[in-house]
Amino acid sequence: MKFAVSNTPIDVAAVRKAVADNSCGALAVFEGWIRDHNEGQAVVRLEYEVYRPVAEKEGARIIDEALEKFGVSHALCIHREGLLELGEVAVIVCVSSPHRGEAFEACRYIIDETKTRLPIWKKEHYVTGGSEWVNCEQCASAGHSHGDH
Amino acid sequence: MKFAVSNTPIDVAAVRKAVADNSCGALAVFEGWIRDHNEGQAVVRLEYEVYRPVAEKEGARIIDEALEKFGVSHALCIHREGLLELGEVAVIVCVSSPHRGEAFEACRYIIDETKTRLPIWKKEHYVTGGSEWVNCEQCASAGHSHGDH
Amino acid sequence: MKNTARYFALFREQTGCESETIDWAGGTAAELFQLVAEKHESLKTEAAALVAINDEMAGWETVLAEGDEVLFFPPVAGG
Amino acid sequence: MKNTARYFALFREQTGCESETIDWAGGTAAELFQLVAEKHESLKTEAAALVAINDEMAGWETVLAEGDEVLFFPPVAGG
Repeated sequence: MKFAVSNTPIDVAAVRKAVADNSCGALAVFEGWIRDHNEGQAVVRLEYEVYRPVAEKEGARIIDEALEKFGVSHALCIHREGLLELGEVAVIVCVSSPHRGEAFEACRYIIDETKTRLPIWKKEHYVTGGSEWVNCEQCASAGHSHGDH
Repeated sequence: MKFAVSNTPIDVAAVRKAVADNSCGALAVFEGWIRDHNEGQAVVRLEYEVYRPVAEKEGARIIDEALEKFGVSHALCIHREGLLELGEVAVIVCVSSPHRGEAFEACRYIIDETKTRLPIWKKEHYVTGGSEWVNCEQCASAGHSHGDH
Repeated sequence: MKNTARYFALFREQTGCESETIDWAGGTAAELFQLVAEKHESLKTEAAALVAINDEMAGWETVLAEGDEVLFFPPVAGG
Repeated sequence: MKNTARYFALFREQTGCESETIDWAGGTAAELFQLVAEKHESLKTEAAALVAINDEMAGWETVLAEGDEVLFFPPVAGG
């Protein structure tokens, strides 16, 4: 398994262990956590909607690209769906390889692509009681365009 | 605590928890593992010698530089000393921050500086029974010079 | 010809609809999106929207075939 | 004047010595290293060696003071 969507809390230790290998000297990990604020608003929880049929296929593709592009040994990404509380792990990426340079680069590549290519959406629930779908960070800040319609 | 030397196994989960913060949306981690080979030789274990008085002071300085330079929220680095077996964690760096870019950069900075500035040496013990002190990786590959004598 | 349009997240809320069958003259994914945006006035075009056809990511200029299921994804925000 | 020289890792093995007091005319850390390298023939100069004085990292051109403890670090390899 290379990419998975989970509706239960992510077992960080298990994901880390899944990429362990005595021929690897380096492990790079990224975790996305539920943060208590966004653009000045106090957040109480987040809701992730995932369209699994495409997310799983495209997620596995991202991992394959990283393995090929950076020559790392193992890479794994797990993304949550459903309602998450503050401090919970929304996504984890673990990459192991003989040396550290490529582990860092592959890890960064996987999380960047995951955030912009997979059909995953988050809705923020605010302290004030309101809620809102969050825009992709590049679009919100720089008018970044993925499509052309 | 920002930097420490440990002569017992590193508790990865505890180090991760030490940088947890609800205002942070990103965690970047690097772990250095004992690898079963180096430059074509089969390795059975590694021995780390650390000169603590300087390593601890200079290690804390590296963390302070990273906090200042990249504006991350928390950063922690633990380095082992003594005899380590294959697969053991030799060093861990954990960095948390509101966003991921600076977490990755600070994590990379800390491990890079740790490997070239701290008085830490490793001796590889080989399957063949021999052992050897390992040169700094930059020096071995590119005649990189730290001093000028 | 007939195509199924499916809406996710923000688009589902804006259209008040999960899925519908569109009977139209045919064309590209972008043209189908324009058509359904005219039907659902609250559906706002988003530069960063993505489209998938029959569960595969696709380009907006892809010409649709009879029976294709077209998935309209509002701007994604994983992680 | 008198200075203490301390050797670590590879340098300790090459000199067969952890620490010794050197009575000399004085000078820089680099000059002290040259002096001890003449004394211990097996001590090989390393371009990537580091030096610390009284438990603080220092430059090789630092002029030593009476009683300074000079730590000779062979090329480091943490991580």
